[in-house]
Amino acid sequence: MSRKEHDDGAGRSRRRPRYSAWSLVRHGLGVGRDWERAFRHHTPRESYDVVIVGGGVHGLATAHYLAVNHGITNVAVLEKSYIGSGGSGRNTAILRSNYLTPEGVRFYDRSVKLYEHLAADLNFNVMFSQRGHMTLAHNDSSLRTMHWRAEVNKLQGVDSSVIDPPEIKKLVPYLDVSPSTRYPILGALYHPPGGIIRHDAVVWGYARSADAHGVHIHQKTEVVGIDVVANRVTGVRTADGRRISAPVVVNCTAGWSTLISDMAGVAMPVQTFPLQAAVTEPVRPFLDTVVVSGTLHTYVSQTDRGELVFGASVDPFASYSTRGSLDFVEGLAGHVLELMPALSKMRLLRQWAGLCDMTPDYSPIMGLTPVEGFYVDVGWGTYGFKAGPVSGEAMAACIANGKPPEIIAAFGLDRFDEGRLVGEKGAAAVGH
Amino acid sequence: MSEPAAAVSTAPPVARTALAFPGPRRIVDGWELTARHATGDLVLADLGPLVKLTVRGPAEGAVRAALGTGFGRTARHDEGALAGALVVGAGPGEWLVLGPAGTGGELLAATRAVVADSGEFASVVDVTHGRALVRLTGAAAPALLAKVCAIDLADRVVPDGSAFRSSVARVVTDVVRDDIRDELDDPAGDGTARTRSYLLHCERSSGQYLADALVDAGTEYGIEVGAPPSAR
Amino acid sequence: MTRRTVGTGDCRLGSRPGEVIDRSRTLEFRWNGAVHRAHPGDTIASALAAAGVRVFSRSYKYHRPRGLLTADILDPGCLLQVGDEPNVRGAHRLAEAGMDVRSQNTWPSLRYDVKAVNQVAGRFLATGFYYKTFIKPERLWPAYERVLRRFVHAGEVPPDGEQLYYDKRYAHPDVLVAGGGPAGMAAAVAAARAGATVMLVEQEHQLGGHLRWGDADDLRVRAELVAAVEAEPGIEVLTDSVVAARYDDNWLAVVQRGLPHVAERLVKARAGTLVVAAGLIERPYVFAGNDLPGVMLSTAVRRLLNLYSVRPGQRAVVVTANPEGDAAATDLRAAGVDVVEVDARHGRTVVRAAGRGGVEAVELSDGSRLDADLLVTATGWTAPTSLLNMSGSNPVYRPDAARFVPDPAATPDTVIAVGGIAGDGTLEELVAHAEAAGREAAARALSLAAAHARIRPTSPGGADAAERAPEPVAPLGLRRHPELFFATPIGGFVDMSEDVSAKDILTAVQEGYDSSELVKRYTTATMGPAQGKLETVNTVALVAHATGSTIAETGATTWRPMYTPVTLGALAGRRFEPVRHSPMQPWHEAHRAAPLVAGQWIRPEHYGDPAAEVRNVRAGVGIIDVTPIGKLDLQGPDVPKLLNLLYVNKWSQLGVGRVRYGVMCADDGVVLDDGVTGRLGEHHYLMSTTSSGAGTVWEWAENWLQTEHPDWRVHITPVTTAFASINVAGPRSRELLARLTDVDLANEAFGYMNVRTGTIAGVADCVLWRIGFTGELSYELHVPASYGLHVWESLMAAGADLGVAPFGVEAQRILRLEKGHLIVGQDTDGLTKAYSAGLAWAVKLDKPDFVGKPELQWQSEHDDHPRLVGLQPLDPTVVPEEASQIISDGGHIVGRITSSRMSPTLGRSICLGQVDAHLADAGTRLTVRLRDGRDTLVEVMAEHAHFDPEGERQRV
Amino acid sequence: MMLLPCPNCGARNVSEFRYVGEAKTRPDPTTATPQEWRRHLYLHRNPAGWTRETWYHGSGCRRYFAIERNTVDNAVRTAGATS
Repeated sequence: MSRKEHDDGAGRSRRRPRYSAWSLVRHGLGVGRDWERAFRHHTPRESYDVVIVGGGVHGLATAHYLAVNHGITNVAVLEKSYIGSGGSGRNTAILRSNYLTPEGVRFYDRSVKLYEHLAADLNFNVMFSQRGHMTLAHNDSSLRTMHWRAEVNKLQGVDSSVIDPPEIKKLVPYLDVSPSTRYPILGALYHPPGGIIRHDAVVWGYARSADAHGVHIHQKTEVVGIDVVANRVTGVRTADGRRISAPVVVNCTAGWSTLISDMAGVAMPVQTFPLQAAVTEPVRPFLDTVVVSGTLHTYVSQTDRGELVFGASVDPFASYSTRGSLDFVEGLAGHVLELMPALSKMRLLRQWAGLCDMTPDYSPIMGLTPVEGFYVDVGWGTYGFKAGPVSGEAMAACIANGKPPEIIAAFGLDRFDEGRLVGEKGAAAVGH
Repeated sequence: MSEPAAAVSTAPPVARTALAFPGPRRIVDGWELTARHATGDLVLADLGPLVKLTVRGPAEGAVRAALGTGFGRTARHDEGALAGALVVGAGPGEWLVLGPAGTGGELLAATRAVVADSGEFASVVDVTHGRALVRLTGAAAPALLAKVCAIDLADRVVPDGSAFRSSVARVVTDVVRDDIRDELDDPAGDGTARTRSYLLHCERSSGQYLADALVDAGTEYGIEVGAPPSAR
Repeated sequence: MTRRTVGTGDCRLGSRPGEVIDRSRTLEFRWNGAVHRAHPGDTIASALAAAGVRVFSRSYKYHRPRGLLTADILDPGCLLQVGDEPNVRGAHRLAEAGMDVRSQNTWPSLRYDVKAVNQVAGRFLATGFYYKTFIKPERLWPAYERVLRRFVHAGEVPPDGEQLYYDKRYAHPDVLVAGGGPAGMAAAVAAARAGATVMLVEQEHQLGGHLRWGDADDLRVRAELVAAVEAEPGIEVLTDSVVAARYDDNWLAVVQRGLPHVAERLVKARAGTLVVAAGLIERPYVFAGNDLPGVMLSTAVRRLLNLYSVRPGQRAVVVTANPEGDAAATDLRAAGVDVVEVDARHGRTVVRAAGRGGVEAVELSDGSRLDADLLVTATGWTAPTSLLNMSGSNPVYRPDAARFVPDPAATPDTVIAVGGIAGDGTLEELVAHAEAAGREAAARALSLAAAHARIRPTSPGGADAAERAPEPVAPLGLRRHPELFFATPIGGFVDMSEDVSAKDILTAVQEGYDSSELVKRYTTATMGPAQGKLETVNTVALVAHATGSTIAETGATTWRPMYTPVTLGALAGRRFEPVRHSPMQPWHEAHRAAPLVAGQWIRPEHYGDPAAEVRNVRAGVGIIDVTPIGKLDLQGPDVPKLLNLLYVNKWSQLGVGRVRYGVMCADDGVVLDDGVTGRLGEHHYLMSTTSSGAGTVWEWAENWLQTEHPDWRVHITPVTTAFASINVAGPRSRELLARLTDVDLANEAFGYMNVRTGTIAGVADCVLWRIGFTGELSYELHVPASYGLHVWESLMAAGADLGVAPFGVEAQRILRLEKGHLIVGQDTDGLTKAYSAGLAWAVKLDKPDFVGKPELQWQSEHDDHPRLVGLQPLDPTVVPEEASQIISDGGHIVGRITSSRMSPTLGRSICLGQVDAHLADAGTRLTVRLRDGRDTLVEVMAEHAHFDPEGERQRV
Repeated sequence: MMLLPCPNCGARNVSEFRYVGEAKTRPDPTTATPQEWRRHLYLHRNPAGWTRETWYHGSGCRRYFAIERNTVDNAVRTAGATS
């Protein structure tokens, strides 16, 4: 990846002091200046080359790669709240690439590869912990699906295999692998490159880099309208009454993707569902692997702070409410204790919810739309965070070249009209 | 119809309800049941052998009139074609007719006749063998049910003679409030002394699980499993 | 470690009027190995404090010694390990005999903690240091991470901890009052007197709130209110319990503790009205050294003095900005403590506490320095508005009162705030307001109950109460309070649990993390066990200071459930996981069938040797329990219309006594289910579905009937378990069955794909279908379920000489694969349309409509869809595992094996598989990648069936 | 947990019901073009606000019915039986 120097004379970009242990020591000793702002405030310009709606990992990564890979820096990211306030800050930060379809595996594998070097690329430690990812199978048919995924993964060069209960027990001693449980563990899909990451850090790292390359990040700037003239995007309008003109507008939102697309007159095969998550108080580390059970709708990992982070499948009905439910935490706790009975005295600290835009085939919608200049990077279901870097890279290429790159060719909006759905739905409903 | 090719004699048929509790069992009128007698204040009794019919028809009309009740309420028929039957309004246009064990043929015929006479599009299905039926009796019954059922069982919501369908320990169950008149222990002497009692009716294969869940929830109230305190 | 016994201590005062300890009894527990004494009623912390213990823990990042700050459940310095339970709130949990209490995450001891070296390194561990270091070299990050994980600050859960019994129940109070202080009690009594049923929930061990540690008047009022509560039979009181969360429509999670035989009980309460009476939380003050043991809030001091009769220090400085702080000074003096009062209402305040391991001296803003071992602050209050947040109401900041208060306009009518959360006043005013609120809460709840009763069929008599519009409750006023959050913006800790300092907040803002949410995420302030109840307002004040905006503009972060952390055990409770059994289950268990969990059903997978079971069916006769097969009773003249709509094939011509196989698709053409349906009478049909599809198909059919065709005269009754279903299969099945039934089984009388009813083994009303999933002559018997075991045993007895044997699901899978029958969901997936499944023969596009028709029409006109084909490996000993991928020369995936087995009948491996259209012709050879990485060749067959493709065996 | 007003049974916990989806009209299968058909299958209005939708009371009366629900705050109002 080439890191270009941007200096357009207008002072838009700048060299940023690098983060390192040495910089920390200098600051600790009071030597040198205060820390610089990681991202700055700007007055919005009247026009940009590209306006990105949504300041989450997708929008910010798209901005970063537009600048870094394509030299396109006259870019604004418009975020209605604070950066990372949507799905990027509400997910359970699990990364993996052990998908079911070849196109899915290729795509997410590229994402994991980008994540592996993201800290160095962004000079920001995103704390990617490749501790391994395990999906439990409790019945024949899910075990068969695990084998299916493993075989597809292997053919794509992704490290993934099905392991048996003794191996599972060795990796996660707290799991009850006895055959007499209500949901016996018959095997698991084990995926060593999977793991967890500090999700906020990914957002901040991309924001800091995009900002350094001259991208304007406007927080608390809500888009309320998209102007389309003769089937061409001409700009956006914001809640504070501004009109910002741009020949390219990219919808990088999650939870609101239909609302934004509706502004451009593009209907979306998307339905929005809350996805809940919860975290416990910390305990001493005992769980080194991400554990997922599709049958029990549960996934669990332990952060470096010692907290257990839980998630499940999306709520049973469509909604934009993020208030959460007791049903969710009751079911979650029951299922976690089904898997790991020793945890009954741990305490649940907090629950929250994010919004997921579900598509009919559980695959995203990326690329061009019938409205010229209006691009979408939406429909991420429960997989959006995993795809942040590769989506940014691919969307940047798509915008720079005016056509989708091969890696996202299967994910076009037109596939629904043409009946070419992607087969990711064949996997278990919970595939985290 | 031709003669069977080589008929062999088999033991007389024995019917089993959905429930099997540990301990001695006995056969009563062709049904194998627990031989335990419950004497405590909170009793779970297996009423599996009762005849159970579902009737479907217009929610309002001749069928409803003949059955004597609508959705959410019950009617006990003391006379007439359905004498001895308890009719439960199980759903809009859906009834559950419960009759004494062994009356299957007559009750089915009588109910079919009621339906036929109505001139309405209605149907009757015998689900005697397809459902589990238990009776939970005792003052602590509502407290027990409050552990497994989200419906408010207060008198103002579920009075005697009413019925609803909901989830009980995650099994879809018809719950019928059918208090038992205490003829021997009736201080006022006017027939008002009653003991709380509920019928619970669910799909057969979940019956044992449901009964186990009730017994578990009732342990702190001293629940006993056995023959019903008042035969019905 | 030396074992010594510590008395109840040097710091225990003489008996006091409001104390909650029982001095007549003493119990012993262990603290870091040493035996301590406590009185019943003591918390762990109060018992230790009475013994002079000041340090209870070490802090998260810097391992600084920490003591009591709030002396209640929120205390960040007093999280302890009790036996196998981590993170116990030592200032709330009552001491019990035999408890093994330890400080958490200290090594080698609480006193000499090696990681305290972090204090020296602290200046380099400033906010965000994780993000700025360990970036390169990348390969070392995993090692760094392991070190980081060693620094986790918490208790531990052993893998073999004691399993406790947790319980749940539902409750339906008209009014639920969260908080049992004076306002909560007054509201509860008023609501009960107005005819409402009330649940009153108090987190602490006694009712009374702050009155408990008040003066004689407070204690008198408390006694009166408690007596009034106890006199109301309509009030259920739960102490040591907490309303952990409020969800939509006043669905409340109440965790009840202190019960006999039950560790905890989750009460799920649907309340008509929620009265929030959570009181006020005293806010810590931020200054240098504010985390030293010996720095306490005024409420902590008064709890220790007046509830537990513990003297918290000898020489105290009391920084007070309110009457409660003044009262703390008075209480301290009365307990014989030297007290210097610093009146913060007049600009004087503390800027630093100094000392090693505890407060030794205090520096004030005027530059003076006082020797002290106790520094008490009373600088303001935080309204714990969590339950109101969860109701959709965000609090608003009032600078005159120096706190966030609820916004009544944004609060739903079903929620009312009373007491300190709602505002200020004299005790009389607070009680009067709460009484008015309690009456209104009752009126609203009874009105709501009346509205519900109107549409509820069980209570046809209608409601006893009238519906009425909510009336407002006159609001409480607010008392002026100076805005006191931090002494200087660079000294002290904002979040003690997370070791976040004031300076960290300023640094974060300076770096661009300049909103409350970003600061929270960047610094982790407010993310610890107290979830911001102590920390949020000070954090917001610092952010406002750093950004040059007001606290109101900056705004607080959102409080989410749980109000107080809740154990997973309580949330899980008794787990309801329904399982289903067939009537023959006792026989299967007695004959050691291997259980197979199939959804809710537990089924016999095999009885020891599935291959032998297969051979027995092919050669003689076997019986299998297929009770879980879905069965729907269909009645009415319009049943054929429904069948024609749901199935892709035609049903109009099905005669009475006939059965037919049918396939259902969804409206996108994807195969949904399959099964046979038989016509029992003129208007009477029995439909069968797959076992897993039984519920789905029933609801699916009802959906079409109820929403699209309500005029069709069809009644559907699910009868899956009304019948025990037994398949009798094999060339000798007729011979066996003939011994038990009055039905004429001759081929001419009862041919293939016919249905009869009759008596089997003396059981009347049995349904016999002559069909076969196994490919053999076979009869599927549907027996009234109560007699299932009888018929099964009769078959086994009657067929003993024929070699009848049971077979399980595994043998059936092999038999059907030999016959090439597909299994929906295994040989098809979520995108497989009918033509891809090889079901072209069944699809009748000349029907005017059926579910899925437009997509199937499309598929029939396009030839590019994958195909389900029979496959045989060239090497008959190789069984390509199910899910093995079929690959092209270039390594691309062109299909997969969906089913495979070694066929005991053919002595070779057989498969079904999905392959791309151009590779589906018979004779095509394909490469399969096996699990071990080897490749093997398979050949596409002309038929799905590997055995008896003409189907002659089932027609005999 | 929100309450859902079943027109037959009264207010019940939402966990007793199955969400079916936005109320949609099935196009005439004999005349719909493939594109029209797929838009019927796949497109949703998905509004942030009031929407008319179908639910099934699986643990109660086992009837399908329509309600109007605000997807922002889950407020519900009755819309009568589906017909």
